[in-house]
Amino acid sequence: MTDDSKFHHGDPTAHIHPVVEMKNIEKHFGNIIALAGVSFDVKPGECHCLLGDNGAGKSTFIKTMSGVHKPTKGEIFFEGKPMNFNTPRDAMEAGIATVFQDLAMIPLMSVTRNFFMGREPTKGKGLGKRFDTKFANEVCVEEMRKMGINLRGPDQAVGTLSGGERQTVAIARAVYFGAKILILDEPTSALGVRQTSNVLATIDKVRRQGIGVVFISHNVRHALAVGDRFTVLNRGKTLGTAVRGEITPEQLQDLMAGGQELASLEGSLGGTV
Amino acid sequence: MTDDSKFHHGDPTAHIHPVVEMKNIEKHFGNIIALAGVSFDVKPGECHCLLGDNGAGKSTFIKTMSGVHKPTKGEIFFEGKPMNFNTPRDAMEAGIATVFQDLAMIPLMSVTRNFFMGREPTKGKGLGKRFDTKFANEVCVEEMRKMGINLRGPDQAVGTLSGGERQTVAIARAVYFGAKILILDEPTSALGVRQTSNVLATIDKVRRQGIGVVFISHNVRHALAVGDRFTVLNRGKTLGTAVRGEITPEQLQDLMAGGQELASLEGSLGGTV
Amino acid sequence: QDIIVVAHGQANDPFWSVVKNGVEEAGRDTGVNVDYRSPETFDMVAMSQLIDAAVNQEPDGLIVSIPDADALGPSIERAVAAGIPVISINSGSDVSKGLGALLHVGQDEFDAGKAAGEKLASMGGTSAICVNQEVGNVALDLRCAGFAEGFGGASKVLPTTNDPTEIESKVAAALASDESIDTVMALGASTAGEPSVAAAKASGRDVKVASFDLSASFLQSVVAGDAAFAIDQQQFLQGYLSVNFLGLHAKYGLMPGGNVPSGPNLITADKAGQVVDLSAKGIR
Amino acid sequence: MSETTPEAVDERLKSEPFFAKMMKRPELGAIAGVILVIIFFALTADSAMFSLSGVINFMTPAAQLGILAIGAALLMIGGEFDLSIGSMVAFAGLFFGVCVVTWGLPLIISIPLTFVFAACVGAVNGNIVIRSGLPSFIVTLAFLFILRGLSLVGLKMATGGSTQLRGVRDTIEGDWLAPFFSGDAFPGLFLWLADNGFVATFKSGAPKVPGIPVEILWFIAIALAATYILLRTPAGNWIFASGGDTTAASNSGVPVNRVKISLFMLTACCAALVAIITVMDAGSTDARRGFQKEFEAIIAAVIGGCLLTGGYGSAIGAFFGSIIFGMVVIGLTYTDFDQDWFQVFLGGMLLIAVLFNNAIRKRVTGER
Amino acid sequence: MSETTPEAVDERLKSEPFFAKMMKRPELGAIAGVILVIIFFALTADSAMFSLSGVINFMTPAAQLGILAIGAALLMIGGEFDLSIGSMVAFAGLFFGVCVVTWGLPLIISIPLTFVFAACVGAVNGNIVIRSGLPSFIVTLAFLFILRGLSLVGLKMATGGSTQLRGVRDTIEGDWLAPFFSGDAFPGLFLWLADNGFVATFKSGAPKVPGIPVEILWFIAIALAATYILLRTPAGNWIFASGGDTTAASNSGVPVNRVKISLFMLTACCAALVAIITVMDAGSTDARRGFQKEFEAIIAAVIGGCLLTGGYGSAIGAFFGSIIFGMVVIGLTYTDFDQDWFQVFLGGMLLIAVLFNNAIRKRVTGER
Ligand SMILES: Nc1ncnc2c1ncn2[C@@H]1O[C@H](COP(=O)(O)OP(=O)(O)OP(=O)(O)O)[C@@H](O)[C@H]1O
Ligand SMILES: Nc1ncnc2c1ncn2[C@@H]1O[C@H](COP(=O)(O)OP(=O)(O)OP(=O)(O)O)[C@@H](O)[C@H]1O
Ligand SMILES: [Mg+2]
Ligand SMILES: [Mg+2]
Repeated sequence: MTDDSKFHHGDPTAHIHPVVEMKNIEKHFGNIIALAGVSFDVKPGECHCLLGDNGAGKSTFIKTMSGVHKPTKGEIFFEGKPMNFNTPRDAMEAGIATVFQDLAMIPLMSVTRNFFMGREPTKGKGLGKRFDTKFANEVCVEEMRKMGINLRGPDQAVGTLSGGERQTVAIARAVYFGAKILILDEPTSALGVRQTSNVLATIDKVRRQGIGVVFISHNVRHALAVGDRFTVLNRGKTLGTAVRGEITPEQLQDLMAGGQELASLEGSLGGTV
Repeated sequence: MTDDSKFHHGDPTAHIHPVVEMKNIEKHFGNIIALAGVSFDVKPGECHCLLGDNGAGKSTFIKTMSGVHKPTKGEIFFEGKPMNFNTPRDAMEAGIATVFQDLAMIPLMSVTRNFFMGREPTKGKGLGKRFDTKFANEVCVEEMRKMGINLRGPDQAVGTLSGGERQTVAIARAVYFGAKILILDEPTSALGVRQTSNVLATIDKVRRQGIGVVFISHNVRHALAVGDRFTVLNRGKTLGTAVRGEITPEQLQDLMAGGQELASLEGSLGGTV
Repeated sequence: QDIIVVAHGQANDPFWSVVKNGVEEAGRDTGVNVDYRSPETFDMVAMSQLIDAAVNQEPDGLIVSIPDADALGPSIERAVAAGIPVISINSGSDVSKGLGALLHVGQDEFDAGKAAGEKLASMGGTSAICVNQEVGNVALDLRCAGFAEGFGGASKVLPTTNDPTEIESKVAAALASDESIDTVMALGASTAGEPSVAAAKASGRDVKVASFDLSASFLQSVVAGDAAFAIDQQQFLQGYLSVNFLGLHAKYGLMPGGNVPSGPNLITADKAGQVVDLSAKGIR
Repeated sequence: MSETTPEAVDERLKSEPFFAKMMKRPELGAIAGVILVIIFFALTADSAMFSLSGVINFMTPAAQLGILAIGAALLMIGGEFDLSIGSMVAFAGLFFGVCVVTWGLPLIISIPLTFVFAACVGAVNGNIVIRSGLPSFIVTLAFLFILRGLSLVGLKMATGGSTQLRGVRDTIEGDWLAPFFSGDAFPGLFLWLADNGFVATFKSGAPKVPGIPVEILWFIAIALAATYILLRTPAGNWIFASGGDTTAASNSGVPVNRVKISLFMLTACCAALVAIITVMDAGSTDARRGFQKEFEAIIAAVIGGCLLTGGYGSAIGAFFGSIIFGMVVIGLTYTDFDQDWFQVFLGGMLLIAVLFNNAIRKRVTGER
Repeated sequence: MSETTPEAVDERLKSEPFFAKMMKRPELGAIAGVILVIIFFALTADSAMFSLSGVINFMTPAAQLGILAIGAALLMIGGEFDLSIGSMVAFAGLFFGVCVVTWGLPLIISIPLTFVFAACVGAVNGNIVIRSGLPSFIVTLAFLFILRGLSLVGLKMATGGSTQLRGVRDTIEGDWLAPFFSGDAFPGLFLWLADNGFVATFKSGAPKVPGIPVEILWFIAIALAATYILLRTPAGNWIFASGGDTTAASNSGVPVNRVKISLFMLTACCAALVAIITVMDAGSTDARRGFQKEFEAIIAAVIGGCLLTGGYGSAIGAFFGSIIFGMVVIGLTYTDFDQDWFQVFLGGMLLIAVLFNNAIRKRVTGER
């Protein structure tokens, strides 16, 4: 197990103000408590990993960050100002791009149309203003190729793509539009070897441009490869935040599994997870 | 990178007849060629890994095996006899249980109802024959616990579960009903550390009971941990089948990425994939 | 010879099915080709298009009903301009001449309603409901309006759907909530008339029920004294005569000199018995 | 349905009042609407509306609609529509009338024959939908026209030119099966109640309510049976699954096609039952029977919480939905409002009832 | 739309004939149905049907329906229904009639006023649907009743008791805007054509076809505009996305609520346009105008390939769907079939047309 990669890592120091800061976020669905007070922040140019067991509340948390859910309690600061995104569109316009775990794709629509959904490039003016299909198709095919997917054609329906191809569309889209913050919810779960390495390389590239990245993963190796800070959630609460280098992979894995029974599990798996 | 684990591995010898044998399967969707002649077989008590890049055709292939798609060309033998499953139900009744990549869950229905969908346990006789809710709930909660998920309640709608919780329901269901063949299409993609190790352990347990397992994954480590044979697909064709021990992890990873550019990729990732 | 009938009532409307039977019988008797057409619902725009379609086929005669002279006028004038002899039936007696029709067979819905209202008032009715199973159908609305005028006393419209069960319930509800109601005027015998009789009977009060058009069961209620009378415009004649007239016109150029009133015709207990069988066959 | 006992209370759950739990069920949401409508009419309508005879008066059309609505609700939960049920009422009524009057068959043969016949038409509908993969909306719409047209043609052939076939009542007089499908149940009981002053009587001493119309009993029985099937049998699970996501259900081994075709047959049989009841009650049938009932049935099911997209809803919801609809349609006659406003009130009441029911549910369950 | 050129031909693609590519588009599938219907009537109907006047005759109702159907199709693609369009035709017609006749306003004011008014009603519909989260089916259904009822009440108030408002034609006589919304376009051209024998004339010498009815021009213009919007503008992408999956669309930044409310307003405006055209053409309006048009509009959209569940369909499909429907309805009168069989044929033709279109599409594109 390598505990470092050859990526350059950002050095976010205390004096840099976070782009987004979330304080004591709680989220209840009816009688279900999904988040019971989570604090978190992202600074420009860092990759902040959000880790945790299944059902810990990671997706719910980033959904409150990107305007999908309104928090039941807690405050959100965007670039220092209190912020209340009403719709994902608001968040997007503020510069937050998200890859949701369910990808937020329309199966019946073509790849290009999904790629540019909500932010269509136009040409022409006034009444003649129209969707620039040619440009959109080119960008879409090109961005997908960068991620390691050769599309058959940009007009194939997303519903007929393979799982990994679809996930790549979502990632390519978010990267293309991510302005200040890029949130990736388990982006590599369905990806092949080549595609995964491309995505990790992309995260690194994006971070270097000063964009803050929130990266959710169950794979300790992926997290360690690109993460600068690591926050672990467990059953709706934070177990704490660690800075890169202050924590060993074993400790991190321990935390991610909820801190229990890890010894026994670790043994039975022979380090394969 | 460990290239072996402490699992016992089956020793499927040539004289054991495969449970399912698929010969030269082709599958076209309109003008799209998804499979261009793939042969594959599974023997009882072995775990046969199906690997390959995104869009290689793995999911399409296992869907023809489990009766969802009819192959455009090619033959399927089940226990030596030519077989033509018309519906997934036929395949299921023959003893094939599948975890599809899209999980095949109904979001609006409760966990228990999804778990037993199509194979409901009943009690009573004649007109009084009814869905045995109590038994079903107990089984469902128990099977989920075995996989490392503590459900809040068996009547939560699947649509409100987290990604990993949902995937676990699909796996637990297939394992519970898998009689002769268990097909798992990227079962661990959304799972946490603990859950993944449970699933891998379960595959091992199931195999020991003489059930044939088809395991699709993009994670070389997971494949190597439980696989007995490895078949790699690329762009709708087989790149070949290797037997455990005859192939190094590096070679396998090479094959999975489609055999290209691997040197460069491997370097940039520092072995993190 | 081809004669086309375009009417505003559908073939499955009990009233209009009798007109259609008349048209067909006349066709058989005179040997002309007849064709009955109507829009799917009471729809004047669709009806004018059907008249246009008929005109395009240049038949030897065209028979139309005119519930809305404004909407149908241009199409009828177009037919006349194309040299097609036109006869109007049922509604439109007042405008028929002006649009160029040769004559009118039938009787105005308003007048029929008025006659019924006068009769019921003379039988001692003071407070009435008019059961309208298709509010907005101008022909039916006119029946109610005519009834209100002829009746003189208090009169309310009770809008319902085509469903007999619902009509029975609504009439029962109306009777239960207003003790003063002593008269029920139904606008169609089989849809509204029969359930009204049932509701009146169940109320245990002495309520006079009358209905437009005929149905065998309603006539039997008239015979039995459960209903007062049915009002009938002998619509069979409207279909039969108009086809005959046009057939003769095409053959010999003959045409009567004036409008032919086919009703109204009140069928009370003494006459009802004879009509039951004819009604069951779709002739009355 | 949560009958398991977790070892410890999960800290990720807030405690929830019993009432909130109840309101989450789709069937119970509609109750709020019923209560609202009752309150409205209690304030505005003549008191006769909520007398025993008044209640039976509005329950009769509600029951007839409800039998259709429950069938339609099951089919909607299963993910399909049947727009031909209204026409099916006319067509099955014609078939039944011809059996009884023209062919003179006894009820014990006519009734099963009518059901078999309706089920066959339903099966044809279902098979076309399944085989062609076309939306059921368009296929059953074609049957809406076809069956309505055939009813007219058939009636004219059976009667020699009229659009009304009559004489059913005379023919079935005395048939032992008749009381199960027509008239009022428990007449003896009501006579006794009237004699003892529990039920209002006419001056003649006859009870104002001679009994409970059989359709109301059928309605209740069918609502209970459908609820049992939906919630307590494998078939119910299959219906929800088929409607929720056809592909996922089929991939999980649910015999989706069989389920859907059976539902089409069931819906047609519901229409046949209504046809038999109304034809026997009215003693006649005509070409306009059941006009637009498909529409009302879908309305009632939707008021009761069924989703048009399938996979969600309940039979009990459709039960209350029918009652709401029936009460609003008839209830206005009991009020002093000008009847010209009928449709405005009908629409307004429907809207208010569903909005209210929805608002209550959200408030109680804490959804936002 | 595939305008990119992959460097090499992908070996994972079979070559595909141009025809097959075309048939994949939802709009073009409906053409097969149109052709089938034309063949049917060419064989069975009077030859007058396909004369110029015959074509114009069936295109007129098709166009009136089609204007509604295209609005309904856009809304359906956007994932919602509007059942109130039929009633909206009556209500907007009443409003327009009152503007013109009662208040004596010129068309230049009456027409925009009517559109604004309709758009407001549409916005109310849309806002209730969005805010409450109720299915649009039930909300717009309530408005179906409410608007129909208000039309009746309004008519009675405007006319002093009648349900028919007359005199529009006389009032608008000579208004310069009238030719854009009523009558026939290019009358001069057709007169000239008739004089020169290109167009058939009546015995009197007047051309059988005095011009192209304006609704047909509106119909074509709207179909083109809607297609352009759907396929070539961001708004089109938003409509598809909103209907395909509301959550996914909203999560991707599509202003779903704004899109849906605009669509409701657009649909209401389509209804208002039909109301204006028919009221001016007929010179009168009554309480039954547009009855069941919502239903026919949805039928036409579905024949044209729209999915009831949203997210798929086309305006051109609705265009051809309306023509199929209009042709079948009017066409049957050109044949010798008895009117009693009308509905049977209507249903049968619809079913055959969609089955055929579907079968052709599957065969050509190789789906199974
Ligand atoms: N809409 C909802 N209604 C009710 N419960 C919900 C809802 N959404 C999420 N939950 C619950 O909240 C908890 C947290 O879910 P979340 O999706 O955030 O988990 P996660 O950390 O992303 O897990 P995973 O790694 O499996 O994706 C889960 O237990 C889930 O069941
Ligand atoms: N219904 C369909 N119609 C058209 N093309 C399809 C359809 N299903 C799959 N394909 C295409 O077939 C190819 C193989 O898809 P498949 O889902 O089998 O890939 P996969 O190997 O499972 O990939 P992944 O690892 O990303 O899940 C893909 O390129 C996909 O676009
Ligand atoms: Mg998640
Ligand atoms: Mg796959």
